Amino acid sequence: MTKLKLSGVSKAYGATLALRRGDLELETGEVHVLIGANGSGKSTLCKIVAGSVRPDAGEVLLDGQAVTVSGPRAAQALGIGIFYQELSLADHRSVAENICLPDLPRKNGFFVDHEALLEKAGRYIALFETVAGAELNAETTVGDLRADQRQLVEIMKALATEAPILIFDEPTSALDRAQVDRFFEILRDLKEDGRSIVFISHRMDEIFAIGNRVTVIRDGETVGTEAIADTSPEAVIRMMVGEQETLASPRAAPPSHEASSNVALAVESLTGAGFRDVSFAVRRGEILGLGGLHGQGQSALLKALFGAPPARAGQVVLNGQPLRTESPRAAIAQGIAYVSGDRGRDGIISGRPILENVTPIHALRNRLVLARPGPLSEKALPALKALNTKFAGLSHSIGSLSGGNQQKIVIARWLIDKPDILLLDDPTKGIDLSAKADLFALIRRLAEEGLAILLYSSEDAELLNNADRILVFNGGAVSRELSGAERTRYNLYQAAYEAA
Amino acid sequence: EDFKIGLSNGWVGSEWRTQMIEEAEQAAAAWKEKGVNVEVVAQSANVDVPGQIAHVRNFISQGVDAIIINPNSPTAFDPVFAQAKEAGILVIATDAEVSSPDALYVGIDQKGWAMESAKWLAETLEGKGKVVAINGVAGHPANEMRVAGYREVFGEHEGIEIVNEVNANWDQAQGQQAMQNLLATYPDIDGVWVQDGMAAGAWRSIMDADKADDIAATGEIRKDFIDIWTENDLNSGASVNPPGVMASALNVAVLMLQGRELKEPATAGQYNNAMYLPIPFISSENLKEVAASVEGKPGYYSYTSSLSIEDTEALFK
Amino acid sequence: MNRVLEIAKNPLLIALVLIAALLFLGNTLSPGFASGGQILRLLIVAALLGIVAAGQNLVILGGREGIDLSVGGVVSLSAIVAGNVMNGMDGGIPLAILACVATGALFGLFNGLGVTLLRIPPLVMTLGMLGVLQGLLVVIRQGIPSGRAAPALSEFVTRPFLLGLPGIIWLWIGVGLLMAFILHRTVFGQRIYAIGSNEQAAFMAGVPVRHIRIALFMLSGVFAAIAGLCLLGYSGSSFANVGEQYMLPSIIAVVFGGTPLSGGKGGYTGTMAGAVLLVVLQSILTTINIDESGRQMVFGATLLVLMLFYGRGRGLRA
Amino acid sequence: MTSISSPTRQDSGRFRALLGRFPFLPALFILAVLLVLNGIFEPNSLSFRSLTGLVRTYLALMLLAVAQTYVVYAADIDLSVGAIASLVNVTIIVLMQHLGGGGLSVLAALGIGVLVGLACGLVNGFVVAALRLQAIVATFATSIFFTGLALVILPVAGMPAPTVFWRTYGGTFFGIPFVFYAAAALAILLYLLARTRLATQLLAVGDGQQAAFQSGLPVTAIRIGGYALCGVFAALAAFCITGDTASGDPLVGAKMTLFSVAAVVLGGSALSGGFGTVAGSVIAALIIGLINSLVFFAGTPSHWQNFVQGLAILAALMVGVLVSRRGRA
Ligand SMILES: Nc1ncnc2c1ncn2[C@@H]1O[C@H](COP(=O)(O)OP(=O)(O)OP(=O)(O)O)[C@@H](O)[C@H]1O
Ligand SMILES: Nc1ncnc2c1ncn2[C@@H]1O[C@H](COP(=O)(O)OP(=O)(O)OP(=O)(O)O)[C@@H](O)[C@H]1O
Ligand SMILES: [Mg+2]
Ligand SMILES: [Mg+2]
Repeated sequence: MTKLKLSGVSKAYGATLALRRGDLELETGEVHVLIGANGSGKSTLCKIVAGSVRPDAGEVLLDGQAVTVSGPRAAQALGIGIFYQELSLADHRSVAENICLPDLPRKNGFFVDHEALLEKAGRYIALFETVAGAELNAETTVGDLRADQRQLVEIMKALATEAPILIFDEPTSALDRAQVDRFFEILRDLKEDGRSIVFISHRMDEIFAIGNRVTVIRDGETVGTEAIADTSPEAVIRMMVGEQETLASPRAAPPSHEASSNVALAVESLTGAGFRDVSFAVRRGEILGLGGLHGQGQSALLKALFGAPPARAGQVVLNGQPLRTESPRAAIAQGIAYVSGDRGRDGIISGRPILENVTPIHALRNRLVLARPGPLSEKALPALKALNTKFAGLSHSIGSLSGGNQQKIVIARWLIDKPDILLLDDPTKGIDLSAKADLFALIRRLAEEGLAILLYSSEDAELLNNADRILVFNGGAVSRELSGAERTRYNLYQAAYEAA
Repeated sequence: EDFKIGLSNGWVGSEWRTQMIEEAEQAAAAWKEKGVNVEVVAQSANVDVPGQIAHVRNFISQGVDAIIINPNSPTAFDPVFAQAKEAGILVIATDAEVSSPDALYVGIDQKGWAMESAKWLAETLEGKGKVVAINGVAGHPANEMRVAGYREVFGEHEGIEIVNEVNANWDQAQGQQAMQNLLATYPDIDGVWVQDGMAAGAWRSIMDADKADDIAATGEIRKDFIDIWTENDLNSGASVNPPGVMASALNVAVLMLQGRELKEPATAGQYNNAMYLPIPFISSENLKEVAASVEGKPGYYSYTSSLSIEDTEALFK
Repeated sequence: MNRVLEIAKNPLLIALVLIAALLFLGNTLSPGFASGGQILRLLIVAALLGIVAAGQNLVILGGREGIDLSVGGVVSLSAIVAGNVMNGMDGGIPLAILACVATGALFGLFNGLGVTLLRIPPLVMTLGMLGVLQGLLVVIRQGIPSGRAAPALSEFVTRPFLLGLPGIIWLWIGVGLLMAFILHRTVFGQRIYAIGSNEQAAFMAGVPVRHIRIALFMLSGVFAAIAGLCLLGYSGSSFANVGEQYMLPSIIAVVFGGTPLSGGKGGYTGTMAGAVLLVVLQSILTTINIDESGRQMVFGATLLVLMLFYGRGRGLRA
Repeated sequence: MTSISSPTRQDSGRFRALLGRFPFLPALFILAVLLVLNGIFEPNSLSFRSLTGLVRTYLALMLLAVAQTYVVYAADIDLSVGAIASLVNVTIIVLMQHLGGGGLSVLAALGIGVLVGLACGLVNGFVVAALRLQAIVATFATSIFFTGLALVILPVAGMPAPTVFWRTYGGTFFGIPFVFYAAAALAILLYLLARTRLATQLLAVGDGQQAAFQSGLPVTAIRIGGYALCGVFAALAAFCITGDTASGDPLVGAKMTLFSVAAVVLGGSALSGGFGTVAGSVIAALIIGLINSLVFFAGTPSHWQNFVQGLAILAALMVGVLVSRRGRA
């Protein structure tokens, strides 16, 4: 039975056509996967259903009836619950209040019924008890939680709506394996229950693990829907990218660079917030992977090398010289580059032209005083081209680009003046598959040109395919180093879960 | 004899106020020669009305013998003055009248002050002409009394028409801007009635527009204006509200604390509790003497006068 | 059609149209209002406000709820310092300029340090600083010799200087050009926008966030101080609280110029028009013969209506 | 997932947790210190009568600070609270005068006063939340409008309040001054309001409007609710002003607006919204009062007083911000 049907839904933001023709049929009791490249319009489509975006055209049918979703409240009344990709949490409120925020239990008309609040929230927190971490309880302030825990709270909040239709827009991007597994168990229960679920993820394995059907969106248009059972990852990817290009198959074990024993960066007993006593060395031309479960110190280490904030103790030697990492500014001056996966927070300068977003590092390293658009454009264009960035003009606002292209801009800014060390902190978070392939090809090329690269990725496949060696982190320390033939998924998991 | 007198000033946004406190402090020192020890404690800072009520409460806590206040509101102090009186404290308001029956007002009559200069203006214009007025803060009691004063006088002169009245909040620059706007829209005005520091601003606009010879306007009592007045031979006249009023009030307070009684009880004014001090007037006639008396003073110094101890004693039995 | 709407939403254009409309209205209500001489005099007043608003604009552009409530205090202080230093003599002008700039920069530095090192919200820091400045005014007024402006300074502000325009208008044009240059043609300007729109990202891109923010507050102090100096020239003598009237109007001029208080967007050209708009509006109200209560109600309501034209916040539903 | 923690971090963690729960603790500490200092310099200032006087005088600012806090909860600000208080002050004075000044007329006037405050709050809420104008400038504009209105109602300060009104406010019942009953009632009211859905929703909106909207909260209505609450408390503040001053003054509240903002910050609430308590603001209002008296009692020369007060308030603001931030950083 068709629970929800969208036909010909469209949405434009100013000149950007975010969604041209969104079609979707959601059955009762299915997990319906939505997949598409970055900026293909998935989130826009979800937000239209959830009422937080006003569609320009198109029709929404609920149980066969045409409805207008006039806002998030109306959506909730119609039985639609949603997990937002960018989360919708109130940082200073407690977990319980956040879970129940859409409909705080009331007492005597005006007051919050505290017992009911705790009781209701408790039910949803209990669902993730085993994987959420001890700090996550009803009274915890959400702002004190880690990214994965916050994502769990957003999941609980969506579940607490008890809505027959649940939309999950990339709910697993910050979760670790165990958390994802638990979440999928819950999804299966819900499915049994007869709920209709929309699920978005860029991780192919997840899609095939949980989905019943998959709908592919390309450039804002629904391309087609297939039963998961009748399709394959390759087929889905082909639908996503269209006919233009075939995706490079995952790289076989990358060549080892043992030969050039030219150490670029040596780290000795580095200790800081979130990691301790880390030692390693990276050679020029080498891609050193950082692996392990979430939040085991990988990101913190990379940030510390970049000076944001610096480590508390230990030594870092760059090209034989001690490295000063008191601030990103100092790190940049010494030839270190850092790309964060959290581009909204650490990367893009929103509302500013693309040009200004590409050139800040160039201006800094060359101590520029004047910002002359002509010469700067000449520097920016090759870097953007190297990444196949799609943009209309350098003077356009960066906000006019899709997430993936924004991330390319953030990476491009490091390519104008070549750094010595490239720190990649989950650089492909939220990047679509073809962009990912481009990016890793480029990274490998940079390594071959003599850069030393540190790569942290939350996706095991990425690490295994691209890193020459992998340091597995556990509890803030390196628990094992995998190199050569040891680099297998099995070893990675074993090292990661050893003490956890 | 030892007396402790509290001085309260709730606004420090003008030099006139600081001069007022200084003169009162000097007046207190002068009593020493008479063998009377007058200790003054002053609270002088920008506060709102509740903040100034707190001034009075602080004085009560300290157990002063008298409070002299330049009040931020005419009526707001009734309850707290009643408490001061209960505590046996003499309360005198100065510069702005208060409605409290428990207090005495020693200062000039603001309405009379305005009438003096309005009369000068009306006479200078020979009873006819177009006049604009630039006032202080709308709703402020002193301002409203002054407005009532000039309106009364101009009302008595058939030929005088008030074409516009604006508020420039006792701010010299705003007075200058207001005058500038008025000159543009009423190019044919004959007179300007303007108060205090705004007069300096207004005159500046008048001079900028080269109309100093065609327009008569009231002036003010700061030394820097008196200098300009003298240098440019302006057609101006100014009623004086001397910053010495608080010093006068202090002298009255000391005598009352000594148990002396006024010859004529203070019953003037709308609240029947006022004792009005004389209002000096500056016009071209006495400008030279005034200029001489402020010679060597800083630009912000206001021409002043106060009752000396002897003058004050003469008012008592 | 879209393009037309886009252009019509340009704050500069809105302000210019509104200014023209107000001048027309003013001239209808009281003939002579829009005469050349009067417009020039209004521009002098607008220039004073506009120069204060330049600093305000920079601080607001820098984001993180940037705002400078202490400008009024700095204007007053600078006018008094300048009056004291030049003491009515032309020879003292250079020294007075130096003293003013130093004063403004010093208090801007305090604001900047409080905001960056101690991370006090700018509204709070500058509000507190305003209180300190007001107190300081009382203290330093004790026993200063004189507060007269030098004749040359007054001439510069009020008399035609070049091509019939007073010097202060040329100064203002200069400030406008300087601001445009800083904001659009220097790396410093790009960095101002960068910290205004995403401070964290700017920090990660090596922008010296704190130094820039401190510089913005110092510039705000300096612009306010220059305005204080000019105000001394305008009014001829310094007096207490001369700058009080600039605190909130400088913010309104910036908002009317299309720079939202959230920062990272906007520029100074609009602010200049915003300053003129505000001054014209105020002066129309002065010339209309109604009660002050009526003037205030009309002024308040007009401000609200005008704000409807400018950068209203985005709707929650996209 | 072993967490790395040392004993000192746990201590500071406990301190943080305490501050997170009671962000007004630093303010309370400052208040205590100020009381002691006041007592040292002027023992009489701690007498029952003086303390009563302190509460009587500053109850208005406390209420105004509370009013401001509710809008700050939602990351808004209201620069018109002082003007609203003035408007309500003149409205009730004029009404009481017209209705004869009896007990019933006083009550009727107070009722209308609350409605006037509410109406002003709704106007602010409408222009800020519904019309989406920027709060600082929009409420500055409405403050000018409200002041104009107050001047229409009572063109010049004056007009006494009926005796029954201010005698009640300044009076004593069963040996306890009225203002202490009022303060107790305020405490209960604030306690109840803290448990309302609106309070939680305001804080959630302050944490992030877009997120709150997407969660299904009626953001515009909630913000208007905050302004309405603010208007009502500004009206209550006006009652206290009227009780303490026994008269009408169309400009009486003007200077209190910025003090109310200062009190909110000093009390540990974040101007960026989402975090704070009304208790802190109440304490902070007293702190501002005590700073002013302390500067005087300590014997500061008159022309230095404003400067020292300014410095002390700036310092207190800094402490308020710095310490309260540790509670949520
Ligand atoms: N608020 C907005 N304003 C302007 N453009 C927007 C806005 N939100 C999305 N877009 C644009 O709409 C297009 C579709 O965005 P959307 O977020 O739906 O993509 P998506 O499929 O969810 O991508 P991703 O996988 O990166 O999350 C993109 O080009 C994006 O830049
Ligand atoms: N460890 C950090 N991680 C993320 N953001 C930070 C960190 N430290 C500082 N920031 C952000 O950057 C801003 C400025 O940082 P900082 O003051 O260190 O730069 P700066 O002193 O101006 O630079 P420099 O010392 O190179 O001149 C801070 O206000 C804060 O918002
Ligand atoms: Mg998306
Ligand atoms: Mg994504």
